Amino acid sequence: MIDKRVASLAVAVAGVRDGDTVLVGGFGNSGVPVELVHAVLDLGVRDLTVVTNNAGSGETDIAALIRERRVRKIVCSYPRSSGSVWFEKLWRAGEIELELVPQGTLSERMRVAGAGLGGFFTPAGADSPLAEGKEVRVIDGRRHVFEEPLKADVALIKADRADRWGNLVYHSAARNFGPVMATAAALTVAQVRAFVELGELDPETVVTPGIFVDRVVVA
Amino acid sequence: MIDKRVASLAVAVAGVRDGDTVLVGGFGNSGVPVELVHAVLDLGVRDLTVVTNNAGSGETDIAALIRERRVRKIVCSYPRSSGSVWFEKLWRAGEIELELVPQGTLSERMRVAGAGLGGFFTPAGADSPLAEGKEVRVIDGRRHVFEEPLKADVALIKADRADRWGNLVYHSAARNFGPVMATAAALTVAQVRAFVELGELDPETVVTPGIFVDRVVVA
Amino acid sequence: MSELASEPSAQRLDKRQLAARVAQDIPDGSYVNLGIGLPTLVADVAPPDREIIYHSENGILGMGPAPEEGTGDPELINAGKQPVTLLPGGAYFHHTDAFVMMRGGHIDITVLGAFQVAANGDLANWATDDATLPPAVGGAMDLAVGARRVLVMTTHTTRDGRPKLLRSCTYPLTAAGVVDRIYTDLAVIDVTPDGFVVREVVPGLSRDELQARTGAPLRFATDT
Amino acid sequence: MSELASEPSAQRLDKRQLAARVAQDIPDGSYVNLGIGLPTLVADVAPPDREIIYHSENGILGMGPAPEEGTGDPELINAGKQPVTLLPGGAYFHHTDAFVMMRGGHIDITVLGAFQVAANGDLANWATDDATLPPAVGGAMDLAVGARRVLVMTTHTTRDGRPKLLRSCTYPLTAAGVVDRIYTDLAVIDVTPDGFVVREVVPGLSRDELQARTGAPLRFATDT
Repeated sequence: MIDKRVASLAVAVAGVRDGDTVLVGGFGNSGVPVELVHAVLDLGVRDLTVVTNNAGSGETDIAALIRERRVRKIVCSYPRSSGSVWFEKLWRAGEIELELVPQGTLSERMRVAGAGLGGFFTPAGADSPLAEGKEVRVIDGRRHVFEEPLKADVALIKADRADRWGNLVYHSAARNFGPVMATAAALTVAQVRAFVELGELDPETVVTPGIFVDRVVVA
Repeated sequence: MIDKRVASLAVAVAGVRDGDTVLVGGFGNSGVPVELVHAVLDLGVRDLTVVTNNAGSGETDIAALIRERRVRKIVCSYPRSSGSVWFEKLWRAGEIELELVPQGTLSERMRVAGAGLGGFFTPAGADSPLAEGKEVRVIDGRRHVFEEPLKADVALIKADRADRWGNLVYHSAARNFGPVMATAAALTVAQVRAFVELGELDPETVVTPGIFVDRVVVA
Repeated sequence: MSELASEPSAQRLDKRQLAARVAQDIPDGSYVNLGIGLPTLVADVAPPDREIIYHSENGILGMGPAPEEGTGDPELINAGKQPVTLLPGGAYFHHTDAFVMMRGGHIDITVLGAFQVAANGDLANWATDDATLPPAVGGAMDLAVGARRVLVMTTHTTRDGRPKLLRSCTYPLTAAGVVDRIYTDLAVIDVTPDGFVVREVVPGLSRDELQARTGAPLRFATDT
Repeated sequence: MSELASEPSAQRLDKRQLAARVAQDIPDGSYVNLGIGLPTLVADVAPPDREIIYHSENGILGMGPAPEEGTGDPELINAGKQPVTLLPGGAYFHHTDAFVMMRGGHIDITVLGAFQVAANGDLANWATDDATLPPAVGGAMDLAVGARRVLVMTTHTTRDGRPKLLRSCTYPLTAAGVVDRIYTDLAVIDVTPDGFVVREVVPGLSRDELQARTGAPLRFATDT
């Protein structure tokens, strides 16, 4: 029998290791799997590459991981915000590496990783310094840059409800990166508000089918 | 005020022209926009390039378009079925061109067209004769073939319900190619079972947001 | 399968037995895509105590058996265009997402039919050399490159007795080096870096008789 | 906007007036993405008789105004991370789909802020030459290349009085040749194959005065 529900946050993140690439859902403070990130913090793992849209703010979740020097490198589109104090501090000190990726490219690189594709050409960023060192090709009269799949060891995401097969539905704009990150990691863990019985989620409205999800935990 | 509802099938397909590339939803007999295809047949347009998974069966819809010599070329993954009599007849006579595309590649080529990307590398078909004449690149130790966006003039799809903004929900496996085709055409027309008032569709469960849809008609 | 008429002692598997033999190797909890034709039988004979989630390329996870006559949803069909049902916990999604699952390594096991399989794992299952038929490929190439484990289910030889397991395929490839294991009416054979390795043979068929029906050298697991 | 203190007769637009001028050019029924900062104001002053569907990169179509204090959904925010609401007919979707809309030519109009705009339509709005700030790009590049019409909304000059409209950008580009029209506190200016063409100037500002604040030659539409 399939049962992806786990009883604790500690079990949910078991197996995350030093050096892992970890996708973390969320956009600003919307949809961030705060409790899962704290569980990873508690694991004590280091040298993480964290892929997420923003670089954390304040003292919690991603910012806490950065503050505690667990993050070797961050891959994101917008690391700068009023509260991104810890990222900026370590970045200025040269203690954290930044790979800046246009937001649509970030999302699409994870998608092609999850889709088993080898990469894609996008016009976004092709005229900018972010294309330096990358293959540029003129397609249909427009410059495009080649972008590679971005595959991860772990994805931590936040959804609203889950069943034991791992089917997920989300809540409003907290959906953001969750569905694509779920496809791109070897281990996908979702924290949810509540579990529901198998069959309670309308099959027409499941957003992330359970095939992309390995563990679900209530938090 | 936005109102994408139209009163008749004739109005729904107005503007389809000789030589157009037309995406037609459906997989087997599931999700085929039969009435819209018949409305295009009634228009009398010729030299169409039809992109669809199968090549029609029996005497209706796509098969009828083929029988009436309206289709110059068909782009599909599986043109052969027990009922694909008209396609096979014209294909043997050299009267219709076939571009065979692996099913996942067919779907993805429309997706990248709708997504404003310049193309992608896929391992599907890279070891087969379907890769002949195309760029092949070894990525991560595996052969990949470069595939181009497939953009169209018109998409004809079938959904279950629509509102005046063009938001769509589908019915069971009739969803198939509808959502991706809606993104890839200059003019997207959906036939639906019923109209609903704006706000009746749960925003969490809209499958095709209205931004991808130009006209909806009940059929 | 008239090719076996000359070996009456060989207890070759019929279609249902072959399907059951494949099903035996599909673990509880697997995500499985069954190719059209013969492989579809696997779902009918899978052990009832295993929870297996069947995927269909047209946007279904959690496919159930055929509906009772007259009760089906006409839009709810499998890849072979036959009516099916949806189990509790199932989900619908669009075609592009269905192929994310197939090509992206999310399907644990696919069971495919074959025209030919080569000793290096090359698979030919979409086109023959018959130029009078239009070519058709469907989702076979995406599945073959993308599923974690590719099982082939086929008669050991063609209707006119020619081997389907070969040194190299003569028909156009579906994908190169992808097949993990082959289940035929005569044997279960792994594709290994050393070529075909036979795991099981039906009772009443000698090694030499199996080799005679096979177009590439066979090794036998019990020898190693 | 202290740079205008020396021209007391120029009736420069304040932020709200500038937003209203932009809104005037957004037709009924448009799909619109407003960049963070100044452009967000456009939604607040759009003519109420027009139905405009606002898109946000984090997966929203049909965004409505900010919620009343204390009533908002904390997860429902716009690209600038401010609380918003959803109108009837709105929809949620995931990030990848949001960028299909942005990059794929489905957004009719985007209104973006700018550090610099060149006479050939080049846009620089994501990075300056300040190396003490980490770079940040967000969705600007996808929007700039993908929206059907790119409008820039900005002060005509920097805080210290340097022109933002230039012969060519000195800051790193967001995208080349994408800007269609520029709305500033002093003028409305089209980007054409012949460079900048002024459509409107605020009352009290002469052509020479506008040219003096602009880093590239201006032509005037009323001359053509």
